[in-house]
Amino acid sequence: MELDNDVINHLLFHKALIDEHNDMSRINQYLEMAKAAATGESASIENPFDRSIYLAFDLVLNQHMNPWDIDLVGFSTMYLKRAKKEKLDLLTAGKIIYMAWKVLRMQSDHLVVSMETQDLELDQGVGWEDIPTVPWLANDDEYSYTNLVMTMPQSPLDEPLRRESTRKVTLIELLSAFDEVRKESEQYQLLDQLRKEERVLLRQKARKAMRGSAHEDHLEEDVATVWERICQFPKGSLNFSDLCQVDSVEDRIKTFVSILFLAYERKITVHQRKFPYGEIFIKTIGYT
Amino acid sequence: MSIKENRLVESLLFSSGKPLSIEEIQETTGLPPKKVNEAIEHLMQSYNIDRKNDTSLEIVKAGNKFIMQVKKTFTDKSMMVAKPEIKTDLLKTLALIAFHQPVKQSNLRHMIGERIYADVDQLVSLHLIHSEPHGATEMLTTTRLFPEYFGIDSTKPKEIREFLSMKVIGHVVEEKQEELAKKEEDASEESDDTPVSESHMKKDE
Amino acid sequence: MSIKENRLVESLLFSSGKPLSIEEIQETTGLPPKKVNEAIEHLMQSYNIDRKNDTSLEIVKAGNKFIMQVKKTFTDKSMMVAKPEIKTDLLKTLALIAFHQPVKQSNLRHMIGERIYADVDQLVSLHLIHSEPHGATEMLTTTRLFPEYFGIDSTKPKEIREFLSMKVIGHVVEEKQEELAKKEEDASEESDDTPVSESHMKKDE
Repeated sequence: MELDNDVINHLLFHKALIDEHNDMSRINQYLEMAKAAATGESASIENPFDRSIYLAFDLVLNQHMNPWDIDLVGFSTMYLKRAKKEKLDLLTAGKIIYMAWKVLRMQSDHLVVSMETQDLELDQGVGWEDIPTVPWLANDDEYSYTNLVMTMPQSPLDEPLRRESTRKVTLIELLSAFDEVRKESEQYQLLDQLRKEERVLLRQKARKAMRGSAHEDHLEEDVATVWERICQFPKGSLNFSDLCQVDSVEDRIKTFVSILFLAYERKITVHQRKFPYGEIFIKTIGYT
Repeated sequence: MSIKENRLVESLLFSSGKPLSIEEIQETTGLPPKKVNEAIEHLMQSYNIDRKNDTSLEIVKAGNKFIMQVKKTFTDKSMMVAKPEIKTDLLKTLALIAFHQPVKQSNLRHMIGERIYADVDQLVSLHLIHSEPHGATEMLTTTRLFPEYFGIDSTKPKEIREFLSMKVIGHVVEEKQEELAKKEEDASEESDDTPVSESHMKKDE
Repeated sequence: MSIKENRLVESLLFSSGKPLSIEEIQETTGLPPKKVNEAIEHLMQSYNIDRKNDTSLEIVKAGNKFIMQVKKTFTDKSMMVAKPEIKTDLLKTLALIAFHQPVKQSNLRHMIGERIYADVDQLVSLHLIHSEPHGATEMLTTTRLFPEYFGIDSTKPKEIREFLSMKVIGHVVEEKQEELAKKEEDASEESDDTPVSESHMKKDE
């Protein structure tokens, strides 16, 4: 078998580009492997990992692929088939493909191109702030990754299956819990007392301010109704729009004022990520 | 081949963490009962006999169910790494109920706030407390399971209460003593006075 | 003898249900760190290599910790007894954050749209990412829990990135293989070459 000079040239080209020591030695290894593949020294390669590398390059050579223009998917598929025949495990095979991808910087053109068109349609209103300030889109690897993740049906992250293990609580744990809760309860009652006093003051002020208005009688009722609605959400975490009839201005105002009161009474926390028209998120205190 | 089935049943016994019946295994795996039985037999042979000395795990029959567990020799140490089945916050509420029982839910709300409602629901479903309607609120007491669970040698509320307060005080004193000992070590000139723990104890009674 | 130590560490990894650090194992067992390390090495060799085909369990390094879990091949079926917690779309958002980190929330909004806000809230409450104010937007990074949760053998962003790229490539290749296998099946005149999907299945046994 003739050593394909293109392969060597290609590796050398990238060797010059890469400055990290790690990658450097890796490329050197590949060069050795490529030479081994060309001279048919495969028998001497026993380490399965090295052998996989050998096979990878063997394949490039035998299929007369142009290393400057490799079809990543085609290459990977062929390689995997070969690896299976040679009984290499998939994990090693996966590693090789990944390295080949990195080292050879294969351009998976059809993958990138098909996604490029989608990305353009993503946002219609493009403003100055949309021009990326970080070069995260400029790099091919990052670009392909982002697009691949978004278009593939699964996620690259899988939740591993672990043991549902719990044990009985010990008496000591019960006792320290008791110890803690007594302290907490004292603090809670103190705070609650302060809150009540403040609430009375606030109410007096509010009455004065709203004397004569129709809201006066209903405010407490409204707050109670909204609190009831909030309590119906099981996890204690919900959005403002879940809570009221969005198309009714009156209900929107009523709900909004009520959640401000409830937040003041520390029954809930309220936050908004996008001001001023974004969704308002509500969390009840004491759940979780 | 049945190898794959053995592995599947093994992964189920491992992940479930609680005993599983043949039916449950069958339902989840879609394997016929005969295959499930064979797999369990194989696994028991492998874990409990063939590899007896090479593993700290065993598969045992508990009633009509099967469970993968740590052998008794190793349980002492391994037990504490698992998380307790009752979360700390819930345990706190339980301790409070046990101490004040019989206690109105509304009173507990004043002590620890709104979270009491969710906590009571959970404790009832764990069979650790009873909740009986009492006017507009609920009256809460611990069940028979409670003393059993914690190895407390009494079912009487009054004795449980005494037990808790005595133990907690002991606990607090111990902690404070440790703290003190440390302080004394750090600053060797410090002397006898132990004001904190004492006043703390009195307040709790 | 070290056999007993191996068994002890094994029982701990089995019981814990969450990844354990060398320090935690050491504290619980009282073994010196060197022994703990040796035991883990031995167990990983035994589970993941020597008995690879005789067990559905594996021991993996997750972040700086270790855990026993079900091998990926068997999770799909056993998943039914222990439900997955995070929806695919949320996992994808997390996969993007983990890859691009540190990344501005506003940049992610360009990638996946408005749903990023709700996703970030959820991921923060699952303790899988940090979100820090950064000018008018938020800067997102993964937490220490992230590699532990997913059993990724690194806490370094660069290595996490490599891990994710590998996974994505793996998926693409798998897909292509399936396509290929289908084509081969369709054109049934083809003779000796074992279709890829079949050999794939065999591997798992």
